[in-house]
Order: sequence, then C-alpha cells, then structure tokens
Amino acid sequence: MGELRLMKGNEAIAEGFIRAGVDAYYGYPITPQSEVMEYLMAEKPEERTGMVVLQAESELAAINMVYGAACTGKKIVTSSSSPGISLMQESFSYIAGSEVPAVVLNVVRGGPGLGDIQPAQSDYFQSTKGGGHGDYRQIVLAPSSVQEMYDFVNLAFDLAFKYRIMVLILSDGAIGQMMEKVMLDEQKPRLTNQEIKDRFDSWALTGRTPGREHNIITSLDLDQENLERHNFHLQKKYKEIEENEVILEEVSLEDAEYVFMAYGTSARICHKALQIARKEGIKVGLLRPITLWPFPEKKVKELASKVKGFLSVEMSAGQMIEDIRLAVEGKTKVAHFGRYGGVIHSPEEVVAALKSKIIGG
Amino acid sequence: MGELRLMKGNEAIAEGFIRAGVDAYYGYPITPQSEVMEYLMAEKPEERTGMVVLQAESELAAINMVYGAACTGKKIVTSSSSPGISLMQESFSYIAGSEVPAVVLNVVRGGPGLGDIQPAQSDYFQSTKGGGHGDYRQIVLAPSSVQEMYDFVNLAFDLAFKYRIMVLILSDGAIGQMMEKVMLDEQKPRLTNQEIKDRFDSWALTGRTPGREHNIITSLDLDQENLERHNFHLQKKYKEIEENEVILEEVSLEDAEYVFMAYGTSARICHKALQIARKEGIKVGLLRPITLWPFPEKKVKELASKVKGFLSVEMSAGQMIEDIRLAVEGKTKVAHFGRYGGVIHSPEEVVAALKSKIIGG
Amino acid sequence: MTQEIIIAGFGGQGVLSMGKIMAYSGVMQDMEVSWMPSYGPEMRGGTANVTVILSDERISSPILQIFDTAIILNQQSMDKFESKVKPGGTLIYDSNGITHFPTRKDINIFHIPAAKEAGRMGNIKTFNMIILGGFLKIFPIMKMENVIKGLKKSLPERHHKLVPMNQDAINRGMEIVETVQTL
Amino acid sequence: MTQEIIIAGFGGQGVLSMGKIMAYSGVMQDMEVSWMPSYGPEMRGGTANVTVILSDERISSPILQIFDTAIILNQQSMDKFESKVKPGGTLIYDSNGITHFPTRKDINIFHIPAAKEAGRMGNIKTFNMIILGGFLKIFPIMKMENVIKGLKKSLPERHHKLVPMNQDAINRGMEIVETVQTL
Amino acid sequence: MAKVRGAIVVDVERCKGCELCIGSCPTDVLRMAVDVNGKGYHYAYMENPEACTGCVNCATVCPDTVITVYRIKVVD
Amino acid sequence: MAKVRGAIVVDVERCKGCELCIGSCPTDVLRMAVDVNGKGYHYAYMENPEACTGCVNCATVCPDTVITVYRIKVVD
Amino acid sequence: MAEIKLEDIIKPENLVFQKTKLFTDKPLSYCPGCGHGVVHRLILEAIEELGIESETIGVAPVGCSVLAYEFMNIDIAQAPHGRAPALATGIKRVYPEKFVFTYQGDGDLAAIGTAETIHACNRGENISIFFINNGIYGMTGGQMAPTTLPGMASSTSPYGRDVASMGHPLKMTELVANLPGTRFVARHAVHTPALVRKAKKAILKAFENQKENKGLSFIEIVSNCNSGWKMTPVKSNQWLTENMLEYYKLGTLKDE
Amino acid sequence: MAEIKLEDIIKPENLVFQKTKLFTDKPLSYCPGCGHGVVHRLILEAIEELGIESETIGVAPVGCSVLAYEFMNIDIAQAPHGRAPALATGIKRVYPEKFVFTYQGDGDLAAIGTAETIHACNRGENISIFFINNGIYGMTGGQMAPTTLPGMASSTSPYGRDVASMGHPLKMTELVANLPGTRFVARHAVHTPALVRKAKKAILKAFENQKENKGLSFIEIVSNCNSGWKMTPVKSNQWLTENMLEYYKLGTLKDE
Ligand SMILES: Cc1ncc(C[n+]2csc(CCOP(=O)(O)OP(=O)(O)O)c2C)c(N)n1
Ligand SMILES: Cc1ncc(C[n+]2csc(CCOP(=O)(O)OP(=O)(O)O)c2C)c(N)n1
Ligand code: SF4
Ligand code: SF4
Ligand code: SF4
Ligand code: SF4
Ligand code: SF4
Ligand code: SF4
Ligand SMILES: [Mg+2]
Ligand SMILES: [Mg+2]
Repeated sequence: MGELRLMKGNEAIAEGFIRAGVDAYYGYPITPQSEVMEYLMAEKPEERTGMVVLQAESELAAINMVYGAACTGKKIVTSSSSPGISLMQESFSYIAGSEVPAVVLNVVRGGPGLGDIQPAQSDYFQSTKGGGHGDYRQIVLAPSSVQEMYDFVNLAFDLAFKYRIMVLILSDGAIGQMMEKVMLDEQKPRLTNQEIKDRFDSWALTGRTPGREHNIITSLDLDQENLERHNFHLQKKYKEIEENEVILEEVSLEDAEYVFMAYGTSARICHKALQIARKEGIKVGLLRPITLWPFPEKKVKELASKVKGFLSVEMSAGQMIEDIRLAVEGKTKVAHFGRYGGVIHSPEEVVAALKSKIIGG
Repeated sequence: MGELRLMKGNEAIAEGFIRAGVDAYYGYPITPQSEVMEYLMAEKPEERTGMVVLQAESELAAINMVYGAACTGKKIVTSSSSPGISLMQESFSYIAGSEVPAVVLNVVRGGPGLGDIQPAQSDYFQSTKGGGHGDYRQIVLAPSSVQEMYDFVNLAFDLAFKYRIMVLILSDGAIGQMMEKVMLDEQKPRLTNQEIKDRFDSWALTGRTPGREHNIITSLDLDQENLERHNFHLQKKYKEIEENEVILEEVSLEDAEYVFMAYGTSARICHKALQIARKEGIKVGLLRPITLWPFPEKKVKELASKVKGFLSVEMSAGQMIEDIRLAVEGKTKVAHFGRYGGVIHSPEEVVAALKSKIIGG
Repeated sequence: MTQEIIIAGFGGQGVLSMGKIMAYSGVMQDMEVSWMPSYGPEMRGGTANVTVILSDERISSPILQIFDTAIILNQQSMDKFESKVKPGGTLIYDSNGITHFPTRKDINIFHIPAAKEAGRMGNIKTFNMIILGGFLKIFPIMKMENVIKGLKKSLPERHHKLVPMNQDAINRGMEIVETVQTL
Repeated sequence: MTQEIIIAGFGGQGVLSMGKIMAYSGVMQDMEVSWMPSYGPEMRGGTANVTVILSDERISSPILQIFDTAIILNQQSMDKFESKVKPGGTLIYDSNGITHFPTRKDINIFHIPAAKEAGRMGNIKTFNMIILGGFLKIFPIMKMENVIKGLKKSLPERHHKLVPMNQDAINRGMEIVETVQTL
Repeated sequence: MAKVRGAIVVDVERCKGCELCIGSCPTDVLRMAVDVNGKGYHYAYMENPEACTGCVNCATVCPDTVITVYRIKVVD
Repeated sequence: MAKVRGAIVVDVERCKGCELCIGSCPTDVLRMAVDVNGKGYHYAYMENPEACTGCVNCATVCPDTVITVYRIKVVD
Repeated sequence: MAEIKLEDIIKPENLVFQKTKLFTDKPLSYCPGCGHGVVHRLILEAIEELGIESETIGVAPVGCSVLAYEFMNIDIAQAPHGRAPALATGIKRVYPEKFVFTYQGDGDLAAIGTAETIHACNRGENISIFFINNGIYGMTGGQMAPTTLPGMASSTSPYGRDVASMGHPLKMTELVANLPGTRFVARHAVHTPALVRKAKKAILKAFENQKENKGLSFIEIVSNCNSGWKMTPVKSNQWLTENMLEYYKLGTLKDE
Repeated sequence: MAEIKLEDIIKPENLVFQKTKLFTDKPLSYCPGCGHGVVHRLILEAIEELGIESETIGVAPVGCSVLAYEFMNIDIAQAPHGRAPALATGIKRVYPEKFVFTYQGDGDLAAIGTAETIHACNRGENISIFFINNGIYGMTGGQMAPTTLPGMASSTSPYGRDVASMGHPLKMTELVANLPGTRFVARHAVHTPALVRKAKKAILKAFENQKENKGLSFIEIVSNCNSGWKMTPVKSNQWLTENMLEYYKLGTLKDE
C-alpha cells in the first residue's frame, strides 16, 4: 500500500503536509529548510488536495498567517530555521495563550545570530522552556530520520488538536538536507468546512453559527484574577500532557550501566557510538526522547537509580543536560558532550567522551 | 551631594540613563513601561547631555537601532515589556553572537500572549536561558526597588562593556509603576568620540582609523569549524562571568532553616513574609539573586546542605525553581509558590506556602 | 508605624496628586513611602486610584489587597473598596455623588464634605487638599511643615504661589472632617 | 557491508545526481542509504559534493569527516578530500583538470578518464555514468538491474528513453577504469 | 401639509456625556442633564421635544449608540 | 593626428569567466581563453591587443574588477 | 393641530433608528466621544444589512479597540500588534468565501504593522481593512504615532512633533493606493452625521467588494482621541476638522 | 608609425583604471557575472574619491552580499535580515558626522524589511540606501522576491509568478519617492559601461547629500542573478534589459 521514495527530510515533511490533509502552509525562505516550500510549490498542492501554499513577506507575517488560519479550526503549518523561529516568539506566546492548534517546523542551524547554515541543536532551550514571554509550553517533537520527518506530521496535528496547543517539530540541517528511504502512506482527505464546524464549533472561528455565541480567539484578559485562572487552566493542561504524552525510544537499556541521552541527529550518532562501545564491552544504552517537551522525566528518574551515569550528547553547548539533571537530582553522574556551531560529533568522539567524562571521570 | 526624589521606577531608570551618560535610547511604547521614553522626551536629554532619544516604528526597529549604534562603542539602551521583548529575540541572539555591549530593560507584565499589563515574573526562562536561537547568554539584573532601577544602569553598562555582552534589566510592572524615594548621583559625562576611539578602537565601528584594519561586527561564520571556535570563546566568557559576577542579597541566612528564594517584587514580599514567619518562630532566611544569570549557584549549593528546604517564590508558574533545583541536586526540599498572570502574592500567602509545602510538606 | 492607604475616585479629582503629596510629605519626614497608581485601561472608565504606603520600615509590596485606610471619592470606589478596609481600619469619604453609604460596623468612618466646601471656597481644585486635611486631622502622622514641603516638591516651581491657598484648604479640611462612626 | 562515499567536483558534472542514482540503486537492493549534499554558499564557488552511504545497517550520521571511498572530479576536491580517505580506502578520480595527482600510499587509487571518454562518446552528459560504471567495477556491491531501476527512479518519466544510453556509459566506465595503485 | 415629529430615547445609564449629539441636532432639541448617571456622567435629554423631527442625526454621531429614534408623520 | 593605444591586464586567477567584458569592448579586443585558471574558469584575454583604445569599458563592467587598464597617446 | 404626546411617537411601529443587534450587551469601553464606537457601529450595521453575520470573521488589533471582540457579536480573533493583515490573509486564504476584515489603529497599522499592511495590500488579498487614524497611540496613553501631525504634542513628543527629527506624518492610505493590489481606497471621517453616512456607504462597499471577489478595500477613518489629545470630545472634533482634515484629505483615492 | 609594444603601454604612468584600494584582498564570493561586484566597486570608488573611508560606516544585509564586510575595507556591521535601515538609523543618530549607508537586496529591503525601509525613509534619516534589485532571493537559492516579475519562474514560483495569488511586483523605489522624508531617489543599472558610469554618479551624489545634511538618498540598482535566473551572465543581462527594465524604469524619481 505504501510508496517507497528516496527523499530529503525537507521534502518528506512537505509531502507529509500534503498527505496529512493540511489546509495551508505559510512560510518564508531560509536555509536549510527552503526545500519545504519549494517542494510544495512544485507539487501544486492546490490541485492535489486544495491545500493553500503562500510565501509570506517575512517569518513574522508567516506565523501570523498561521495564527489567523489556525483560529478557524483548519490544519495549518509553517517552517523556518533558527533566526526565523526567533522572530516568531511573540506569536508563539499568543498561540499558547489563546490555545490555538498549530504546527511549526524548525530545521535548526548553527547560532547564535546569523551563525551558519549547518546542523545544530542549540535551540533546545528556546523550544522547550519557551523563547517567548509568559508561562507557556509547546509540545516539541524531535525526528531523527527522514521517515520520522514524514511520520511526525500526523502525530503533530493529532496532538495539536487534542490539546489545542502548538507543536514544534525540532529537526536540524542534517535531517532536513539528507535523503533517505521513506515509506509514504495514503492521502488523508482534508476536512470539509462542515466537518470542521461539526468538530470545532465550540471554539473555532468559522463564522458565528446561528444559535451559538460568537467565538473569540484572544490571549488578552485585562483582569489579572481572570488571567491567573486562565494560567491555572493552561498549567493543568501542561501537567496532563506531561503525564500522558511522553514518547521515547530505548536502545539496549535493559542491561545498561551507562546511558547516552540524545535526540535527532545526535541520537543517530549515539546509536553508532553505542555499537562501538558495546564492542569494547562497555554496557551503554541509548535513551532517545522523541518528545523533548514533555521530557521523559520518569524514565530518566527510573534509570538514575540504576545506572552509573548519563552522557547528554547534543549539538549544542549543553541544554538538554539541564532537564536530565533536573530528573536525576544528583543520583548519578551526568555529563555533557557536544560539538556545536554546525559541527557534528563523530561516534568515536562520543565513545571517548563517555570514557573520559563518565566512566573515568 | 546626592539628590533625593520621589519617582516611578520607570522614571528613575530613565533619569539613570541620562545621568549614566547614555548616548542613545531607542524605544517603542508599551505598558507598563511607556513612562521611560515619555520621561526622556520631556527631559530634553539632547539639551542636558546630548543624548539621543528616538521613537522607533516597532520593537524590532528599536532593538536594531540599538544593535547598530552599539556597534560603534557608544552606550545604547532600549526598554520594552514582555511581548515587545519577545519580538527582539532574534536580535538578542545577534547581539550575543557578535559580542556587542548593550542594555535592555524589560518591565515584565502578565502573559502569555497579550496577557495583561499587571506585574509578573514569567519571563525568567526567556531571559536566563535564551529566548533566541543558539547557545548564548545575557547577564540579567533584577532590581527590586526604584533605587535599584536607577542604580543598576551604571552596573549594567559596566558589565556590558567589560564583557561585550547584552545586559537585561528584568523589572516588572510594580517596580516600574510605583514611586519610591530615590537618591540620584551626579551626572556622568558622555564619552567623547575621541575617548571612544581610544578605548574601543580594537573592535568598535568608529570609521576605519588610518593604520588599523577595518572593524567588522558580525555574527556570521559560514565555516562551521570557525563558528564552533567562536562558540568555545563565548562559552569561556560565560564561564568567566558565572565565576566572577554573581550578585546577591542575603537576609537572615545565618541561622536559617528554610530559605525563601525570590527576586524583584517577589523578594520584597518575601522580606515581609520573613518578618511574619520569624515572629512565629520559624527560622527562615531570604536569598535574593540580583543577577539571575549568572545564577548564585554556589550559594544555593552551600545552603542546600545546611537548610531544610527552599521555597522559590515567583510571580510565575515556576521558572527560577529549575535553577534552584539544578543547584540543590536533591540535597534538600525545593518547592515553588507563586501567583501569576499579573497577580502578586501576599506575605501571608507566602508564609502559609512555606508551612504547607516545605515545613509540613 | 505603617499606614496603608487607598485613595479612589474619578480621574480629575486629584486622586493621584493627593497621593503624591502624602508620599512626598512622608519623604520629608524621613519615612519610607511607596505610591502605586492603578494603571491601564480601567483609567479609560474614568476612575483613578492610588495606593500610598507610609512606614518606618522597608515597604514590601506596593500593591495591596486590603488597607488600613480607604479614602473614597465616588460610588464606584465605595462599591469596590469598602470591603477592603481592615477590621479596625478607617474609611474616609465625601458624600458628594455617594448613593450607598458605608455600612460596615467594624471600622472607623469619617465624612469630609470636601466638594461642597471647595465650591464654597470658590476653587474646586482645592478639593483634594481639603480631603488631605481631613486625613491629617484623623492621622496626625506628619507635621504640617513637612506636608508643605511635600506639597512644594510635588508642584512645579511656577505653581508655588498656590501653596498658601492649598494650605488654607488643608486647614479647612481639618476643621470640617466629621466622625460618622468610630469603633 | 557499509560504504561511505564522497563524490566531489564542479557543479554541472552531475555529482549530485550520480549520488542519487547510487542511493536509489541501494534502495532497490534493499540497503539502507543516505545522501547528503554539501549545501549553502560554497555552492556559489561552483563546487558540489555529496556524501552517499550504502549499508546493511541503520546509518548514523549522514555527514562524515572521513570516507571509505572518495570520487574526485576536480583539483579543488582533490586538495580537500585526498587526505580524508580512510587508510586502506579508495580514491577514484578523473585526471581531466587535475594538476596535482594523489600521492597517498596507504589507499587504493583508480583513474577513470571519463571526461575524455564522454567526449568521445559524443555526449558529455554521460560523464557521471561513466564514473559510476568505474565505481561499480571496483565495488560490485549492486546488481546492474538494481542500478538500472535506481536510474529509472531518479529520472523523470519523460527521460526514461535515455536509460539505454546511460547503461552504455556505465558499461564503458567499467571497461576503462584503471588501477593506478593498489595496496 | 404633512409634517414630521420625532422623539428619541436615551439609554441614560450608557450615555457618557460626550455632548456630541447636542451639536448635531439641527433643531436644538438636546441638552445635558444637570444630574449624573451611575457612572457619574451628565446625560443627554430632550429639552425641546416638540422640535425633534426624528432626523436621526444625534443617534448617528453618538459613539455609544445610546439613542433610539422614533418618527411619525403628522398631517397638519 | 593624435591617437590612443590601450592595454589591459587581466588578473587571470580572479577572472570568473563571465564573459561580460567581451561584449562591452567597442573594438572587439577580448576573447575567452581555452585554458582554465585554478578555479576552472576560462578567463578573458586580449585577442586583438592593437585594437584596444584603453576605453575602460571592459573594466567598468567586470564584476570582479580583475581588469586593469593602461592608455597612452601616440602621435601618428 | 392635535397635541402629540411623546408616548404617541415612541412606539415600535415608529422606530427609525436603533442599535444594531450585532452589538453584544457589553457597554463600549471607549472614552466619552471616542470615534471607535461609531466605526464599530457602522461595521456591524453593514454586516447586518448584508446579512453576513454568520459568514464574517473579524480581526481585532492591539490598541484601544483590542476589545472590539467584546462588543462585536461575530466570530473574531485578536491579533498581535500590527499583524492583523497577516491573520486576515491566513484566514481568507483558507476560507475564501467568508468575509474577513481587520480593524486597526494608526499605531498598529502604520507603525509596527507597516510591512504586513503593505504586503497584504500588494498581494491584493480579498479582504477589508478598516483603519482608524486618530493621530496618536490611544491605548498606551497618547504617544506619538506615525500619523501625528507636525507640531502636535503627545506624551512622546511633549514639545510637539518635530518633523526634522521625527519625520513627517505618514499617509499610509496614499501609499497603498499606489499599489496595484488595492481595489478601493478611501478616507472618511465620522464626526458629523453627513460624514457618518458617507463612511457607512464606503464600509458597505468594502464588504460588497469581497463578495464580488474584487480584492482589497482599504478604508481610513480619520477619528479623534479625546484622551490622547487632551480635549473635550466637542473640541476634539473641531480640532480634527481644522487640523487633521487639512493633512488627511477626505475622499475616494481609488475605486477600480 | 613606430610599433608600440604592450610593455610600452603597461606602465604605472599610463594607468587609467585599477581596482580601488578600498577593496580588501579577498576575492569576491559572488557567482560569475553577478552585479553585486560592480555595485560594491562603485560604492568603494565613491568613498575613495570623497576621501571619507575613515568616516564611513556601512551596514551589510542578509543576502548574497552578507559578506560585503569581507570585501569592503571600511568599518561595517552585518544586520539581521531586513533591519539594515534600523541599524543605520541607530548609527547615524549617534554619529551624525559619519557617512552611513546600507546595502540591501530586494528580499531584504522589500520583503522582511519593508517597515524599516519605509520608516527610515519617512523620518528622512540622513543616510544612503543602496538597494540591489535582482528580482529574486539569490542567497537562499532563487526563491520569489516581492520584486519578481509577473510570470517569472523561481524556486517558489516554479510555474511563474501568478499575480492573482502572489501579487504584483512591488516597486519600493516608487513608494519611497512618495514620502516627504526622501531627498534623492533614483533607479539605475550596471550592466553596460554607460549605465555603470551613471550609477556611479548617483552613488557619489548619495554620499554628498549626507555631507550636506540633505537627508535620505535611495538608489535602486536593477541587477542580475545568473544563478537564480538560471541563465549565463550574458543572457541574464540581455533578459534584464528586455524584461526587468520594462517594469523597473531607470531614471531619477526625485531630486530635491
Ligand atoms: C508588540 C507590542 N508592542 C507594543 C504594544 C503596546 N501597544 C498597545 S496598543 C499600542 C498602540 C495603539 O495605538 P493605535 O494603534 O493608534 O490604536 P488606538 O489606541 O489609538 O486606537 C501599543 C504601542 C503591544 N501591545 N505589543
Ligand atoms: C530572519 C531571516 N529570515 C530568512 C533568512 C534567509 N535569507 C537569507 S538571505 C535571504 C534573501 C536574500 O535575497 P535578497 O535580499 O534579494 O538578496 P540577494 O541574495 O538576492 O542579493 C533570505 C530569505 C535569514 N537569514 N534570516
Ligand atoms: S432626531 Fe434629529 S431632531 Fe431629534 S433630537 Fe435627534 S438630532 Fe435632534
Ligand atoms: S452622543 Fe451619546 S453618549 Fe454622547 S452625550 Fe449624546 S447620548 Fe450621550
Ligand atoms: S579598454 Fe576598452 S578597448 Fe580596451 S579591451 Fe577594454 S573595452 Fe576593449
Ligand atoms: S568581466 Fe571580468 S570576470 Fe568576467 S570574463 Fe571579463 S575579466 Fe573575467
Ligand atoms: S484613549 Fe483615545 S482612542 Fe482610546 S478610547 Fe480614549 S479617546 Fe478613544
Ligand atoms: S546567487 Fe545571484 S545574486 Fe547571489 S551571487 Fe549568485 S548571481 Fe549574484
Ligand atoms: Mg491611534
Ligand atoms: Mg535579490
């Protein structure tokens, strides 16, 4: 039934958007993810499914087109890379505050500033703690293969609509630019306007249906007591997500004495490092968070009392390590190893770091 | 010598800008900090010191005017409140990457989104972990009185120039809007162009002085190995700041069995809560970080092995508590108490929370 | 000594500047003071209020839920703040425009017919100084000389000629304040 | 089996599409594959390179520092990649435009005079297929039928008529590849 | 000859006393009340009701739409 | 009658072979070399040097400013 | 002539004007005399008259009219400051058959939102933009706007707008009229009954244009800000006539 | 007539044209035939001729010319995408006696940077804006720009720009010429010797205007993008003449 293709990660996710029945993509070019919009434009999705693809004048405009369209109960998406994502932070905070479902892809590149265009994982804090203002969260999915770029589109929209929340797919330049095999599934039909009314008329802006109250999408509440209540509601929702939606991959953790913790491209490299280390007789496992938020805190806690140490392997100066340490609470060793600014560590370096920082450290 | 005035926090810091010899303020109105620019405009600082004050077309423009002017070795500042600060995140990352000294004031209001205009402390993550992309840091100062709004201007610029880094003054609507006594000191003269050349000609854009290389301010390095080296350099600088620049206030910690940890307006309330609790015989102290980054990790670690618990009191759903927990590493109890969305806790509530969450919890 | 005061009325009644004069008087008397206006769009509705704290100690929050003293200058503020006076505290009001009079029994209540008096004195602008006088009669926590200093500090130089008139109004307020009920 | 290959030359030599055909052939043979182009402004300089990994196992990083095999098609790439071949690995090059020939003694070196041959065959566009043929001769890791399938997959339908010509070129490459030095 | 007579109803509690209706009335019908409403605003009322032609001008400029207008034709 | 003679020097290694100079020369002096430089580009050279008047056109349009121009007056 | 009593006139059958049912019950939060109220009414009346209340989606700005959603009984989103045209674009593209409008102040539309305004106009989005120009930032306390008149005092130009350092007032309406993407561009005012009636027609037309797929309609309303200008409503409207309308000439700039 | 050898001509004393010393030693990173190189040279020549190299501060954009700072031997800052006019404003206001310019592509200036461009122009900042319009996003691989011509293919308009859904090409130069804040607004090109010479004059004048405190000069240069357009340089320039210049007419739009 499926269709096997060789695709770039950026192309696979674009095809994923079409097949998931996404209603609109609004975006602005930036390396290393410009292929997303290019692929969509070439595919004429308006002919394939009626999907809208529009190039905005900036990332700010793009995310606000997303915000507007997402208010209507449709499936809406944008994509960008680090600097462009930074520009969207005010709007992410609005989307969180007004509880609108939306999906955003960040194909991370080296920073800070203009940086370079090579793969990096240095937007972890921004993604998981909130780069915008206020107490809010967004679900963060970290694909580590082209297949997952494709697969996570449906996952992301399911979560986005289940919780009326923004879902950020946090990829990087390597996964965006590389080609791998990808198995495509069937086209999902886009919801009709009537189906949207049937499902989301309690909140979505579809035009005030006769007989119902007008729907309002806003993040404003000038009465601080009300705003606090709204925040309590948000926090409750976040707690629920933390309890129910953690996704992770475990590799050789059963007998592990040490744990590599890594996501995305780093996790792939740790996979190889694991093989090398195991060959040398080092019992190391890999815990790959697929949801970065909610973070697999319970699993880490559980492992913390069993293993001799965690190595947080990140293409950054050390960001996810804070979440690991928060879960470990001093119960075992935690160290960071990473290359950054667009450099990717080799599996051998990772093994060496495990030896020096955890086993020998 | 000093001059005693009754001023709003927003006015005091504006007067501080003038007296610190700031060269330019670029800003955009937003409640609850619009008085900063209004005060400056009314004071005709161009007549008082030659300081430039310009209303920009947006926060994005304002921060980029700051970025440009700060490239020249002059003392430049902007101010805004939460949503406006979110819009500046891309530029903060540029400023960090290109190592330009600049000072930004955030008078925090309730979020997320448009939220309300009442005081809040929910931008802690954004400020201390980096709301922009890439591995970077900025120094964060948290004043808790109108006097400190004024005093921290010089402190901020000293640090900004010492490390060529952005310093964020993280205030809130209460401190911005309230009037208190403030002792003003003498006018510092603005540096002349020649003085700037003498001090900063190694990096600042002052026009290529005959005989030197041209100066370039950029955050771009397309070679990832170079960009990584640049990042190593940044990380080294950050480590240095973490070691040398922590500022904190201690209240009754000598014999404390419990610690309130709070900054800004929350710290004022904890001060009162401390008195109430002490009257009841509860030995509680207050640790007030004045630098939120660098965070007083050592002090917390030191206390962690002595006290029975920390209560992180924040006008947020719990953000600083992560830094406390990272330092405490499970050695003692840590709990959060806060009101948010623009609501401020009362001292009585704080005492009650101490009892229920730490002492009895 | 700590006095936590809310002053609430219409914009234009001089609520904010009365608070400012109080605060400045406190400064002149070497007290700790804070002055915190309500801000934001409720101003649009025409109401204005300010929290003034005068104290011998460091002041914690400038924003309060309950108050030692409420000075109430219109019905909306009466509705909002009567219940926010601490038991044993004080409520001061001007009956002009008040339709529902205060009913609490556990607080001290005073009336100052300041609007009427200001009208009689021929200068509606002294209204807030009359109120201030009444307050100072009830709470003689600040010396008149310090109040005058505070007044001068809070007025622009060119308005200093108005000080005597304001002083008269303060004195008048001290005379006309009347006890409605004391605990 | 894992083959980690870098193909590097000028833009226009068909570097990326040669990599793509290799990768697609791998897919047809049920291997794991990855194809990772260098991207970004260095493309502006006119160079192009792609890393292709063919393996029986899950592939970790698509970006590598060192390679089993380097296929080098201009001098710049020779300068950059000769040193990046693993000891015992393989370097394949076309001498056209090469001024400094490879000097390493710890790797296997092959020469394919593909540009000349493509010229002689009258179709410069087959250049990259000739190179591919040479590679396949050295590493017969994929069956020809799978290569042809891969070729078809990577060509748009309307170009399928060019398949026989490309197949000829691959065969020609297999014939003309010459050993320069083997370990 | 046919003549028109109008009348307006002011939603007193919602009037904000801006006085814009006053100047818009071609027949000088309206005045501001000396009394204030619950919000403390003087409100508009018909001082010369007979002069009202129901022309709707006042309601047209009223920013808070607190004026409702009625009109009848009267045969002279 | 005074006449001018010109000559150009191409910084061969920096020429990118764009050929824009060729068309800009009013006297058809320039051609692209069959050889390539270190970057693989064919570079411009004076095929008809006598025709060069030193008019600077070629240097004016060269995006990489790789052409230097010389000129002398010759008395016929 | 028989004497006619008020009760004879004030009867349902004699009703000639009442508040449109598309207003919610909430009293408007605007200052006394603020033009926002009139424009709200005209938009709602237009929607009611066209019978499109269940087909309309509004976008409210940041500004005094941020609470427009409280008063307009239609589906409506509140946009981040300046971004309303982007939201409207996003909505209209996925719901081309709906009526989509933005309601924006001069700070919102002509300062921070300049790019979004220009580009929505340039793309010719089939939406209506209602632009309330009161020459000031009302909501935040009367700061200078791009539209503030030369010499006019505001809280950030307390000595008057100095064009040499602060620039000239920006005429966004003239700018967007120059773009081929706009279809109907007009400037109106609402401080006299006659002007209100004209403005109403333009607003109706803006919605009708959407129905006919004609593209973008851009209606500026020159309005007052009594609080920001520190004048009574009556004085404000006088000042508006004498000063604002000198600079911002009323009329239709484009109707294709 | 004696035969003249090349060596007789190629002597320092006969030099009539050489590369300005304000170029650094780094070879330009642009594609063969790209107009960016010519504009770089003209700007540097103008600075050299005016002798203001130690008084000039440049602002480079994001775009192919992001590396302008590598090639121009003057003090220079690299701006976030679209924000160069804000940086330049910031700099000029604190150094009014310096010469400050921005160098920006059409994506940078006319898309993401629209607000900053319009407002710097409207305030009449005393700076020079050099705007290289090649109708495409060069650096990121040839995506559609606001300036892309109708029907023109790009990687995000692979079937040609469809004005109905993507809007008309935006003429920023015409827009800013309408603003009272701009002083000198002109459109040039650099693909023939004569045009280069004219462009040079305009660039010189832009800097001279700063010296005389005349306010903002805005010079558009219609240029090519061989890579984005997928044509040889020679073809590109031909296409430019036949298509771009039809839409973007050369000339001085404003000189006050
Ligand atoms: C990003 C951001 N910046 C600034 C503000 C503060 N702000 C709120 S409304 C406003 C301007 C209001 O002026 P205008 O658009 O003219 O509307 P008016 O109130 O005059 O109707 C500003 C600057 C904000 N909410 N968000
Ligand atoms: C915030 C942000 N968004 C997007 C980009 C990606 N980007 C880099 S250059 C560019 C456009 C370049 O086009 P143009 O300004 O026309 O310059 P050209 O390369 O054509 O000279 C874009 C979108 C970026 N670097 N930063
Ligand atoms: S309806 Fe016309 S005549 Fe009657 S009160 Fe109103 S404006 Fe005056
Ligand atoms: S216009 Fe309306 S709100 Fe204003 S005074 Fe008249 S009735 Fe009252
Ligand atoms: S200087 Fe003039 S004549 Fe000589 S080669 Fe160049 S263009 Fe031709
Ligand atoms: S114009 Fe310059 S770069 Fe192009 S071919 Fe001529 S000399 Fe070479
Ligand atoms: S502040 Fe101005 S714009 Fe806002 S409601 Fe009041 S009068 Fe209207
Ligand atoms: S991509 Fe286009 S604009 Fe960029 S250097 Fe190449 S030709 Fe020039
Ligand atoms: Mg306004
Ligand atoms: Mg371009």
